Amino acid sequence: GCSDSGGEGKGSDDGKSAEKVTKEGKDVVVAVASNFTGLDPHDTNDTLSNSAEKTMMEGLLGFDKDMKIIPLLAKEYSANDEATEFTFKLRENIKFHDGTPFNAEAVKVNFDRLADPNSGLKRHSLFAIIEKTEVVNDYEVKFTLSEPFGAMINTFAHPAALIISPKALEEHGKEIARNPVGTGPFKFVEWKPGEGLEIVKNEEYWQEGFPKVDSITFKPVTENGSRIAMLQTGEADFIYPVPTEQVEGIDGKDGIEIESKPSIVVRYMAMNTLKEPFDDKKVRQALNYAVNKDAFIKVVMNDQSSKLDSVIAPDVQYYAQQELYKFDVEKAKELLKEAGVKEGLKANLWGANNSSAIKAMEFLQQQLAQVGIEVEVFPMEAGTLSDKIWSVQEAKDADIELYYGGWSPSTGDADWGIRPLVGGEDAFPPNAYNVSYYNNPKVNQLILDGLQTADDAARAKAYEEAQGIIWEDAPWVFLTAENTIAGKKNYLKGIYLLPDGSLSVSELEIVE
Amino acid sequence: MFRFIIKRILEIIPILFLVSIFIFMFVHMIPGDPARLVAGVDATLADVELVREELGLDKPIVEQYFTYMKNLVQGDLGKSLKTGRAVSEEIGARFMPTFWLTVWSMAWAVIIGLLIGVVSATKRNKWQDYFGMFGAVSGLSLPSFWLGLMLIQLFAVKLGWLPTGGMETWKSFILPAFTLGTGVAAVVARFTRSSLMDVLKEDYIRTGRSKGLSERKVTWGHGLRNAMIPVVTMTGLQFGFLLGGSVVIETVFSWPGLGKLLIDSVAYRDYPVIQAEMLIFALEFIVINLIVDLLYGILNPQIRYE
Amino acid sequence: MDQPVLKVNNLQTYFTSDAGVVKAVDGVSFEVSKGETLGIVGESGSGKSVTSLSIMRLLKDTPGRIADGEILYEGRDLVKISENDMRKIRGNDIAMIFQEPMTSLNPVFKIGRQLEEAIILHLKFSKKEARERSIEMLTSVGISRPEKIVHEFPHQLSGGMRQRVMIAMAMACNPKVLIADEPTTALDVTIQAQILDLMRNLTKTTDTAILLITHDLGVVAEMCDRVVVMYGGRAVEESDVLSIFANPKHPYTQGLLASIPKIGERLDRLQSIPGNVPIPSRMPEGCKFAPRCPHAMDICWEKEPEYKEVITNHSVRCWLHEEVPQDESELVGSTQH
Amino acid sequence: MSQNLLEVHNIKKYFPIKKKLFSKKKEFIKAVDGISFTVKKGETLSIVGESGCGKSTTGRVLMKLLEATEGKIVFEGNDITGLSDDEIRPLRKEFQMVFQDPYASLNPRLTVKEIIEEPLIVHNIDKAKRADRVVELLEVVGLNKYHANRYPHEFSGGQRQRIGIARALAVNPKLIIADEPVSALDVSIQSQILNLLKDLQEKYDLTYIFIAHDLSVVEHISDRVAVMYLGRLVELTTRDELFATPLHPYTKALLSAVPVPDPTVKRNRIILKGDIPSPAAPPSGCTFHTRCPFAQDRCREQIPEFREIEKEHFVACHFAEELGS
Amino acid sequence: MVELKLTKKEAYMQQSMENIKSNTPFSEFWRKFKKQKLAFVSFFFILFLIALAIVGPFIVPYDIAEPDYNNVLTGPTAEHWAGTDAYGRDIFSRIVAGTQISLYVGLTSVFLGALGGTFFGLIAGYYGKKVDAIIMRGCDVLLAFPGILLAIGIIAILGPGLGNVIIAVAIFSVPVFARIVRSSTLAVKSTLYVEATKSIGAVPRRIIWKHIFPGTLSSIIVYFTMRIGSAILTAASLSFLGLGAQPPSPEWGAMLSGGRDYLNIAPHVTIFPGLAIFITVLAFNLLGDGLRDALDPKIKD
Ligand SMILES: Nc1ncnc2c1ncn2[C@@H]1O[C@H](COP(=O)(O)OP(=O)(O)OP(=O)(O)O)[C@@H](O)[C@H]1O
Ligand SMILES: Nc1ncnc2c1ncn2[C@@H]1O[C@H](COP(=O)(O)OP(=O)(O)OP(=O)(O)O)[C@@H](O)[C@H]1O
Ligand SMILES: [Mg+2]
Ligand SMILES: [Mg+2]
Repeated sequence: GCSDSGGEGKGSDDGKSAEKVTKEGKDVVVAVASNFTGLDPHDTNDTLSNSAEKTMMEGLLGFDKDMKIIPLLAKEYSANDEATEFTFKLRENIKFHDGTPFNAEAVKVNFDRLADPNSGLKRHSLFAIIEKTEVVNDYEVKFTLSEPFGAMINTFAHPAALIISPKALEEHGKEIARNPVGTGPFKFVEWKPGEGLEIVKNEEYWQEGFPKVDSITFKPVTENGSRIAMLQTGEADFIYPVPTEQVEGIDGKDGIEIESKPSIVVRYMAMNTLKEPFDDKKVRQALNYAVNKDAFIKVVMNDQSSKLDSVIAPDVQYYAQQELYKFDVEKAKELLKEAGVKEGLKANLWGANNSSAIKAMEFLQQQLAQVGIEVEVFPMEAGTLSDKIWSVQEAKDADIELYYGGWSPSTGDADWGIRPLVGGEDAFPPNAYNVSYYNNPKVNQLILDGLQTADDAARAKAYEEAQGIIWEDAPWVFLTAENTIAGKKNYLKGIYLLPDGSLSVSELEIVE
Repeated sequence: MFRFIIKRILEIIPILFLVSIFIFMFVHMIPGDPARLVAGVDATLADVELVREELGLDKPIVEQYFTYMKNLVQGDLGKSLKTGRAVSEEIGARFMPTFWLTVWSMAWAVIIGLLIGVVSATKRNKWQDYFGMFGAVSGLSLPSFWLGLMLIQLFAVKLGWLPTGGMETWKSFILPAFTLGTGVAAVVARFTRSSLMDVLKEDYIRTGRSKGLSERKVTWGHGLRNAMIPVVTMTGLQFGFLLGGSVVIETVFSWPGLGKLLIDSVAYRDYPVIQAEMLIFALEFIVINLIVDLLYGILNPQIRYE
Repeated sequence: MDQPVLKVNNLQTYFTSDAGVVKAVDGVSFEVSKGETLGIVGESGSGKSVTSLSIMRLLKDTPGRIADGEILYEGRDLVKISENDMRKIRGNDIAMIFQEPMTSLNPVFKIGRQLEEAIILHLKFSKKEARERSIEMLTSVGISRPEKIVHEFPHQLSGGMRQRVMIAMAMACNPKVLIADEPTTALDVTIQAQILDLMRNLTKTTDTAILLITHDLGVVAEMCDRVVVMYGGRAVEESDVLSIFANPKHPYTQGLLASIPKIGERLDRLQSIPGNVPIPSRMPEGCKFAPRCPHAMDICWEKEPEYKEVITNHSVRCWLHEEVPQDESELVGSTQH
Repeated sequence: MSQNLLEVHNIKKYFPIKKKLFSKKKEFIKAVDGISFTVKKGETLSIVGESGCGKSTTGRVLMKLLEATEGKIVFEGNDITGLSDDEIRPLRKEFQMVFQDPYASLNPRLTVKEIIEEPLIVHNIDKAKRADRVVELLEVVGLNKYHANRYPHEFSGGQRQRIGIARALAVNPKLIIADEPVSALDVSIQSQILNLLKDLQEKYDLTYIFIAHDLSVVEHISDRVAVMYLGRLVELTTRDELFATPLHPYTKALLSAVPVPDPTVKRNRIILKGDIPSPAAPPSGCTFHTRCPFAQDRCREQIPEFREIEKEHFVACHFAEELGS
Repeated sequence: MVELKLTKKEAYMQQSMENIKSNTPFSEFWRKFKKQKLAFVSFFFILFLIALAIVGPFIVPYDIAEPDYNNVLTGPTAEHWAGTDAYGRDIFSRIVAGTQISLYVGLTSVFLGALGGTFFGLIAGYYGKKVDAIIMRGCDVLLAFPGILLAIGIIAILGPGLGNVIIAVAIFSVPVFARIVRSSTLAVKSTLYVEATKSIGAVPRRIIWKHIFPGTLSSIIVYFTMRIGSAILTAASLSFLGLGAQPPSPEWGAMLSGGRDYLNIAPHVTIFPGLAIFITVLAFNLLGDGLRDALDPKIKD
């Protein structure tokens, strides 16, 4: 019963902008786009579930608003130069919701669980590299990696590394997914798949004064229109995502505020660099010139995103801005001519079948038509699409020509933003996501360099160089860095989306 | 009667068996690798293989089938690939919402459909008839998801009378049940009309009149009861339609039911859940038709179950 | 004879369809008195059933309407009274039995309920009294175990039993007039004999006037006091049963009598009326029987003859029995057997 | 003349009633329960009986439209009982059927020409000859060539029955089984068809099995008459014999039940009690015992033999001799 | 006098002769059908739609694929009767051009479904027994699944695209047609005229094609028309779920589905294609109703 305060939100609906609405009580309803798959951070891999997990559990490290790493359960950390050893000093006097004290032993239990190859956990791969976890003392742990991995700190900040109460782990085993116990600001109450998740305030939370609301209910609402309607009627106080199309229609009305912020999600159209004519750099560049990104942002993204000027988004670590391919049909045509591509080139474009992907693909189709490329669009249902992409064993057998996709490196690290997508042969499907079959030894080496050190400057340099080469080689048509868009009633404060698309509610409060 | 039920229940078994084979084949024919989908977008190949092993998807398909059947016979529907929960649990939570939604849709559809049908039949070729039938055919011609979206816009967003979705109070039922039931109401109305019109031509109706019964008594007493017999059969078949419709409607109204679960599980190729759900749909369909047959027998004394 | 209970005067019932107006009944007059049985015979489509439905005013739901004429029941014109008043007469004063016992009972209700309906409605009996009355009626139509039968559904009964139930239902409120539209056509001869026997006995005791519609001249001969012969929507001949059989005046009646094979009478060939049963929309202008009449004259094609009482109690609609021009009167003589 | 065209030996036709789930015992409607007779070339044998007694079923079995449950049918000396559909097909020329309901037995979607032509096509008659034959047939049954391109619904019942007869005649059959060909027709039309059938018989030397329930019609048309009751023959003899001295109580009752179209005749009716029993549960012994005014214990127990009491006069009654006198 | 007699008699005879001709089953049907006013209007509307489907793409005022990014999501105006969509394309033109696709999907899928269903229905109904049992159990199994699910699965198996949508819709029309045809087959099979045909020695093939099939035709036609409506709706639903026609095809369901995100700010993008679907399906349903009344088959479904 926290949703019946809806009436107030609608006090007057004459569309006055920035009208203030109020709310009784301190129970907040958040409408999200899909179901949680589970609440075990070690065994879930979707941002949405991660968001929920983060309300109840915390990691050693975390991200702030701008994806900068901040300490949470750890006070401080250090690493050796080879990036093989990481030591954390832990915060003291923290208790899990079930009363178990938080200490080095608890950390060890969690990471042992993650690093165990037989665990069957979905997040095991992120931590497989941990060779051993040692309890130095009650409030200090040391991790040793089997090989150098410069991006490891980001992995520790990743929601997959949230710490679960060891007692609960023992008690529930795999069932922890439905009985999450952590140190976070909220405690688990009930989760009915399909209906929603309810959490309440953790009265004994270690950060003074937080949390500031009594409870939060998450409700899965798949249909965009319905989600928005809920916000409009006040059935929900916060919704996300908000489709870009709707932003204009609801922002400032009914006490609704839209928050649209840059994210680390990139949108691109990959070209199969092993396939004619996309094996020719000129052609790939031509396509980059042929697509009007301004129009893309206007028409497809409704101005809710910015142009993508590197293979990773600005908020990702070690991002280096590149010079844009300007929209220039003539130049594109010229390049195509140089490459010997004739008018009427036919190409297939694959992508997801949700309405925004279809819209983007249709737009690309229109754009490429201007330079004489006839694109046929194949929106595919997720399973089919993944099958089409990943059932390929040999790179040369790949049918894929053009692919509209997006990527969010959930660790916020350049490595995870680059390596799986354009990291050479090792990343070819079915190993990873290199659907453009881009394989530049130089880039491969730079990626390796970046990983083999924990030295910031060295890493930055490697990634900067790599980004430059990739940009030049243009395995993708670089489209946009997407915004995260959330809608909320203007009495909410302190609730925001992180650039990785996850939700932060620890500072949530209701203001008058 | 009792025998008849037993017999029908026994008849269900081979059908369900066929259905289960069919479902299994069908589901596995759908391209898509659940291991990949469950492992998630940023999983590595090793992860995927791990998941595959964990889920038992690395075994030969025939073996998977036998395992599935073996468990099925023992009443074990398996575990969801996606959430790891027992399928029975997963479905259990979603069953009632869909059930109630279907029931309420059916309830209003039948009541309204009958009313319109009877009025149309008795006022044949008058404006009431044209109006009723035009309405009914319209109801049948509306894309239900469109109707749903429009209704949300009107009643939830513009007027604020009803919630937009979810299943909380009785109010939450109004829009989805209305949307889902529209098509059925239309079918019931049309069918009642034609059935009643046929019945009103019957000799026994004339007999009723010749006894001096009023038109109302003849229509509602003698006519409708007989007209109901085919209507009931047809209504049973409409349940299938409702179940199918619920897939779309539940998406529009964020209904925490089976239809939405199905869409989700198809997206994840969550085989055990899809299989179980389809099995439930099939079972439901069969059971409802059994009930319809029983009702048919109650309405029609000429059928005796032997 | 007493004052007639039911008197039909120049009844005309028309059906309107997109093909035009069909004069299904076009000038039928007759009367029945208490205790009398009047037979109506005629070919199929000659308007017998429509006549009976018109009397009961059951044409609702058909495109038919009574265009003209009067139906006097105890002096009241049934054509003019309100539907409500008519409803009080139906089943109460005038009852009807239909041809198809198989379909004339509602299959979903028990026999008892269907019987009681009219009793409760007209005689204002309580449910219990109505049940008693039903059982009494069932007994009187020769049904054994009536207490059981009231709990059965129509389909559990044989055709003969159902027709008995129909008769019981019709007689339940002691009607003054019973219209029986081919009550035995669907039944076997041995069962027909039972039913006719029953009707005879029943009406003898209650003095009910019967309108017996049939196309079986055998039934007419056995049951009726007087006979109306219909052809093409018109009454063409009416007389008492003996004179109709002994001295038929209309060529149609003559042909009809000649064309039925009779037991014990062996002819090599049967007499027959040539041509076909007339289709209402293709009726000739003059006498409707002219196309099939062996004696058709010019005038028969031109003008319809009047329905006239040529001898006492014997009316005919035929030019042969009008005063016709001299030269053709020979023809008349030659046709008389 | 005395050559037997058709011999029927003890044929039975049982229709299974839908099986019950748990009972092994099958139940049957004994529509025809062991009847035997012979039909001589050129004669008319009538089968009379009340509704449901199995007349049509007999006709269908003889036509091989239904497979007999038991018994033997010999046509022109050949046993046709066990023949398969394919084997019987060419033989079908020899025997044809005229149906009771002239409304239902003609396909409403075909023209008269197509209907009459069909047997010719089926039996591979030359296309050229077919058209002439159709006209010829139409004229034979009293219609004309103008009728050829019309549809059945445009005809009256009598005319339709003529079309049905024309179709049956198309392939020059030897035997025609007429299943109540006139009972759906109006009295005034009935005699036309009866006359036509008689004429055709003379002209083409046809043999008829004439199924009817109307004794007066039967008397008019038959040479011999078989009376059927609940799937069995109860009496079979020449027409004259049957109408003059019926032996079986059922035949007697039947004869007396026919209303006579003569108001001056007053008869002593034998009115039978009760209804015709269901063929699904026929009474034991003599099936007529439930309604027979003379029934004795023996009748309840013992099935009477169908025996030849006098020459050409078969009766199935234990007491035929006593009752006959 | 004599002359008059002849004329009167002749007139009658002549009249009966005249009545003879022209009363074919078709003219009978047409006469009844003309009385169904709504259906009659729908019939002409559908003819109009068919015409539009043929010439539509050539007569539309705007190029249906040509975007105009400066003119997106404008509401209905004099230039753009139904407004423009997210790419600035003229919605009216797209709806007109889309007629072809919707009709094509509706007609072909139902035609294929009817073809298969009729075949199985005839076989099952005529031969009965085991054949019947097998076919009908198969149909039961198919019917036990909600149609849209089956379609989702089939599309998932076959891949996206209009052709596969047609196949999907066709496949789940098969059992329904099979049922209907089977039940009319059973009815027709038991008629006296089929028995008569058997008795003259016709082979099953002839009986089925010459007698039974025409007898079931009216049910098939009626159901065919009604089913077109639901096929169009199903195709639209599939588009709504992202499984339908490929962009930039102006399939109505796809248009509607693409517009639903703009419901707040540009309702016309959704409303007009929705109306187009509604009116078309309505027309087919009304036509089906009228046909049923004129042909009078009893469809128990
Ligand atoms: N509901 C109706 N609609 C149109 N015409 C009708 C209707 N009922 C009867 N008729 C016409 O009235 C004429 C007389 O029909 P009616 O039923 O009275 O004949 P009938 O003498 O009872 O024949 P039968 O012996 O076949 O019962 C018929 O030819 C028919 O054309
Ligand atoms: N196909 C069938 N299946 C089951 N029972 C049948 C079938 N055909 C006939 N019967 C039954 O067999 C019995 C004899 O039927 P049949 O049609 O031979 O009677 P009939 O003497 O021709 O009667 P009628 O005078 O009514 O035509 C009836 O009880 C009937 O119900
Ligand atoms: Mg009548
Ligand atoms: Mg018969």
